[in-house]
Amino acid sequence: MFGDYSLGDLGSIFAMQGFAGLILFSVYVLMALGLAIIFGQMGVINMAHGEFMILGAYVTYFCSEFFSAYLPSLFPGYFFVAMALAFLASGSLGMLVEWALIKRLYKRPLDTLLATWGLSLILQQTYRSVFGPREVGVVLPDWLLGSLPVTDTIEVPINGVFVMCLTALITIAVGLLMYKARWGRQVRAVVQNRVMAGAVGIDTERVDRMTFGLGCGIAGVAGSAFTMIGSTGPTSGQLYIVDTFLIVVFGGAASLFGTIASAFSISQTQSTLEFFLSGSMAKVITLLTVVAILMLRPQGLFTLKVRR
Amino acid sequence: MTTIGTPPKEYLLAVEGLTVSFDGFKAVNDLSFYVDENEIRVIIGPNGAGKTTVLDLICGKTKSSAGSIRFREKELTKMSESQIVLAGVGRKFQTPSIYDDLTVFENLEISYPRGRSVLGALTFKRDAAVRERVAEVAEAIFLKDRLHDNAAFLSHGQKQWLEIGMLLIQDPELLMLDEPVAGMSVSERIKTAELLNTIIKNRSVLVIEHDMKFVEDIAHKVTVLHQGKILSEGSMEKVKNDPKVVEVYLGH
Amino acid sequence: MAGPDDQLQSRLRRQLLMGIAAAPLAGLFPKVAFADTPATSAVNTTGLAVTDTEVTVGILHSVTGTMAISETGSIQAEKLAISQINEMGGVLGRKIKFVQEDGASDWPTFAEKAKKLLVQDKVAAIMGCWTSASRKAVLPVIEQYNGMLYYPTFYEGLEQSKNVIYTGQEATQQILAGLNWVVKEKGAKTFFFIGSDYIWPRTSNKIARKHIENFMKGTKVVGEEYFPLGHTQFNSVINKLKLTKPDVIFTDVVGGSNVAFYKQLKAAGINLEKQTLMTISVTEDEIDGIGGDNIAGAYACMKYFQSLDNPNNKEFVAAFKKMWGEKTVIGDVTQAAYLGPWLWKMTVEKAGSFDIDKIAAASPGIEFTKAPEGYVKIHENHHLWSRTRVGLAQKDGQFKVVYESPDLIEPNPFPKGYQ
Amino acid sequence: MKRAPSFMDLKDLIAVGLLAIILIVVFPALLDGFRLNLVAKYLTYAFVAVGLVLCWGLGGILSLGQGVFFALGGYGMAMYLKLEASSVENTKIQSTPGIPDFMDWNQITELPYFWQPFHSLPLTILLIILIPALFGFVIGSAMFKRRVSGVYFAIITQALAAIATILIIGQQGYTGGVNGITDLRTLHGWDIRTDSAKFILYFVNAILLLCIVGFAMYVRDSKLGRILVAMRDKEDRVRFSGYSVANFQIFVFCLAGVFAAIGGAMFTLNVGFMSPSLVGIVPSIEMVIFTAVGGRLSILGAVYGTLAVNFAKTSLSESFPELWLLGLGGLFIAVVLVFPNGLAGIWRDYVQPHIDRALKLNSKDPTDPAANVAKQAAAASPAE
Repeated sequence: MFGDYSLGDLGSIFAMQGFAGLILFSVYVLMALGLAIIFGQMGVINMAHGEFMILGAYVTYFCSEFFSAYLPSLFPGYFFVAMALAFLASGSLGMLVEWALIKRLYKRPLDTLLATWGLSLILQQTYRSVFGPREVGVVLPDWLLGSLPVTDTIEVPINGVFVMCLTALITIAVGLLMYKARWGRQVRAVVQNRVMAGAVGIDTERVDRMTFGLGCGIAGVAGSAFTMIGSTGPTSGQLYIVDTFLIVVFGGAASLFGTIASAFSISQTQSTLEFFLSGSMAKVITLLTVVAILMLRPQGLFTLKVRR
Repeated sequence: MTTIGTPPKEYLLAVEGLTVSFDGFKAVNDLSFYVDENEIRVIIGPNGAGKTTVLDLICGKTKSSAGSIRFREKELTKMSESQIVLAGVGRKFQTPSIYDDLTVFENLEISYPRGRSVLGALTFKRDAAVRERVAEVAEAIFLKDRLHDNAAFLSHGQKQWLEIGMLLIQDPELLMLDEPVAGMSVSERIKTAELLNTIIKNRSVLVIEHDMKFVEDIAHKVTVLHQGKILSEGSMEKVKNDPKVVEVYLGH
Repeated sequence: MAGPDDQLQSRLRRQLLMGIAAAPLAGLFPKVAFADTPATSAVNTTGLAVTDTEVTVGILHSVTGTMAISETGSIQAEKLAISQINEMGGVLGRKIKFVQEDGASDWPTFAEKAKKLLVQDKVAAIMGCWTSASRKAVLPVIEQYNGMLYYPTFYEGLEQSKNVIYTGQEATQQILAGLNWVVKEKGAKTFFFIGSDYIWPRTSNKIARKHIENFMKGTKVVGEEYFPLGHTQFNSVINKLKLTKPDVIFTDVVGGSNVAFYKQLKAAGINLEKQTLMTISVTEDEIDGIGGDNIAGAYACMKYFQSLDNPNNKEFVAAFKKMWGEKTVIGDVTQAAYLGPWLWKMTVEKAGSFDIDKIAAASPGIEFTKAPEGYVKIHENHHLWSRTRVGLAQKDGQFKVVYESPDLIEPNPFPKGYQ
Repeated sequence: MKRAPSFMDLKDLIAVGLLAIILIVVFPALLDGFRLNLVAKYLTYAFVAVGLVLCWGLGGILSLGQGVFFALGGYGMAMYLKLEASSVENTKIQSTPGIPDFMDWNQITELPYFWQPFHSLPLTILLIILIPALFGFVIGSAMFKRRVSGVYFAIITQALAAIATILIIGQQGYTGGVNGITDLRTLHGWDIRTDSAKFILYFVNAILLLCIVGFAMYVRDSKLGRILVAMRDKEDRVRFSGYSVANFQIFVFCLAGVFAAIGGAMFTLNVGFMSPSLVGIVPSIEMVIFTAVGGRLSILGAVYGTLAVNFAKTSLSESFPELWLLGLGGLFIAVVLVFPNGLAGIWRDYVQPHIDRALKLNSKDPTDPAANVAKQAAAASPAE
């Protein structure tokens, strides 16, 4: 299939294809990060993760409407306000859900799956009743649109760069929080031995609530960022759930680094395959490969071999 | 096979050069020991010495990194857990491992050595032989009156007995017990010792135990483990007087 | 009001028949109305839900699930048409009552609900379905229980039924004129197809490909790509577009994927003012989600745009917005859905009966001069004769009509040479 | 009483008899043809739910991919019916007569090899059983031999459901795509679309379901059933009692898969078509919820749970389509939080005691499996 193209063309295509893969990688990491915290660290299967993302997207939509109506001069910067609000909205909802629902289910991981699936149905219908069944269009500030020409043929989409930077930032922040800060140690202590953690003076309920809220808040930011590249509607969240879970599981649930590595390998596979095959087949083959590898190596890519 | 020479005589269990590492940490390091027919061997050692890991390795729960475990000329390191059981190795866990949702009768029945394949289990009939054997064992483990209660309602000691009973019904040639009297009241402990004394007849037993009184009562030979290696081996008397042992273990 | 002339005609008829000027009062005088209203026993010989004053029809669309996004407009249009018809006195003197069922975006549910409407509610007609899959699920039920379905969506063709009136365009009607136009106006030589992965885009693209390869000179297809429904990552295919540099990107991506596709296209620096893109799947409804900024400059090829400049359409748009709010937009399918109740009313009146067999037989030749899209007429094959238009997407989310086929295009659901 | 915990003791017999009367006498007497056909559709889901009781309730293996098995059965039957409906006679307007219409639309000119066996009805029936069993065996062997369990198994099977949907929709030339396989007419020459055929099919369906329920009870009351429960509690203990845990898991997963496939085949016959909308993640999870509402440990509960949820769905969605999703979501949460043993648990805790008192029925007999299951449920309720 390359016969028709010049060498220069091919070079720039591979460059852009690599970049497309990087964008997909960032998107996957952003989607999976919140879940990696909730599922990987807390063991809760949050099937409503996509709905928390969409909440962030709706918050962004309202910010864009609000700023264009009342503060048009500040419109170029609204996206940052929107992301902060999205984090707060999804995070608070997450804490509420943890308090009302999840905290009763820590010993029954499979039941969290059913309960959060129910939650996702309720959220979807709520979005539909409140925001209407149609998709909403989020207007982006001009600086986020368009692309930076690198050479004549290579152009880099600005929103892609933005997503990549955002992902890097959030990943680093989460990494520091989980592995350097005192709070991260508390989270891990609670995960490993709830009773003991409580006995040494950690407020386990608070840690649980904050962790769940953090995971959901990151989902909200992801949803906010996704308004740049995807659609916002009541059922849009469902599109992400399978991919997200596979990324986290494939990476080895307990490891943030694993999640990133798995997002990288899956996104590169997918975007390379997409170039040679049809989109549908690329998706099927990617998913099948992931499932096949998980069957051979059920613990995922990165896990510590521990003494039981 | 990675055998290191041939042992001088036919042992029931021959462990040679056994090593396992978890992320570089060698929990068991080049360990060799031999267990005779009808021998009662007690493994002692401080916490973290690798005692439970040795049992895990023998029964197949943990896969070894190197070395061999031969049981009646069968290489256990290459067999699955259930094959190892069928070869005649039985194992009791440290914390009582029984089925809470089944009755005592059903707990024992599951260990009855018949109908262990899928089809066998599907067509298994609870005939007179089964009932008799279960009743017999239940009598031995002091649970005759509790046969039809759910195991969840048993006390801690009774759960330990039930698990021992499950092994008894399985009738293994090599029985491995991990701290059989841990967490028991004094009266339970006495009954347990009595129980063990009856069941260790006509088979080899490998026991992990901390209770020195108990060890002295039953051990033919004692192996002391320290940091995954054998520190000392021999009769209780010999081990007790080994200065190395005194230093790391008995000393405090 | 949609049809002042119709209204006038019917008023005149009533005045002639009854000598009463005030049509709305007709319902108050059952005896007098009887003169206008033929006996139920005469117009309903098969036990449909028709009384002396009422006739029941069904509305069957998805209110929940992923398709609710698309089907909402159709429901609104059908309700508007029904209320307008009722204001004019109904059908054969009977007010239309509707039973609404939710297909829930699930094809077996559509079949179940269609059966319920026909068997339990005995509806005289069903306005409904949107996706081909829901129609395929409903079709055997409609045929078995002899119902009448008015189906609004533009679709792939390859179907024809006595029990269905297809008020949207079949694929050849929609596509061919547009392709001819783009080749002539834009001098297009190379095409790249991008579609969602299911029957309508695949069949449409097949027809487009045959047309490009066999019926036009010097044109070819340089790429054809399909993505699962709901797919949101199009960067790879965008790279292929940059590599193959087609004269025309021809798309039939549906649903939420559209939003992702156009946003990513724009972000990748593909300027639709310079790069010709022709879509057969984006109506004003979809632009609502995509954002006018992101799609401005694209061409859409279909039979109706909200901006059509004719008196029928102006009244229709005004009435629609009055009923459903200023912010609502009207797309091709919404307009086609609006035609359903009207076509049924006229057919019933022509046949003088609600009986399905008589309606099916009377349908060919029914003309609707007051259609928002202009004149339409039912063909022997139960599809509509209609014009095809090309619209240029504007930043405000509307289309500017840049081309209109000079003649009505004959529906041809089983096109020879395109199979 | 030292009798073995027998399959079908008096209490079971009464309960199954009651279900049989409801299905075979009460429903046909009370419901019109349309509603009866709806019940038939619901009952096809009950096949899946009964399988899930064994697999998930007893064995602790939660599969979120039962839709795939449902599809294997449903599509198998649909392929046979479609071939029969696509005789050269019926399809002479196509460019290639004699193949299904959707193949013709996709420029396929020859029947694919994997469609060939579905010309024969006996072979079709055989394949409806064998293919899911084989598929379950392959998936099960790969996963259970490597000790994939719990949450991971659930997520992987869910991914399989997603893959199956994309594959079916993407390969529309061979599968009918998103439309599914529609316009099915006759079964071995017998028109399945008529009202009388639907009536007969209802009974075939109900009786088949009762047989499956009986077989499931047999499995539950056999030693295998107890091993499943034991495995759920203490997998290692079972392993060190000499059982190959993986083999039992594979068996019960395959069995649940075959049940689901039979349900799928009956779905196609009763509804008249098969569609990918029954394959994916959402229907697969819905089937789990039918089981959970009925009580995940109760075989009969699964049947009643399926019926109850679907009746609610149909009537609620007829009158308040918006409320339905809220109701369903609330139901999920309520079942998990408040009634972990579903309808069966409510029955056992609130209704059964009254009946027992009234009848002075002695349910204390410990070898009575019904009582055992009840007790297991009581003991197992909070823990997985």
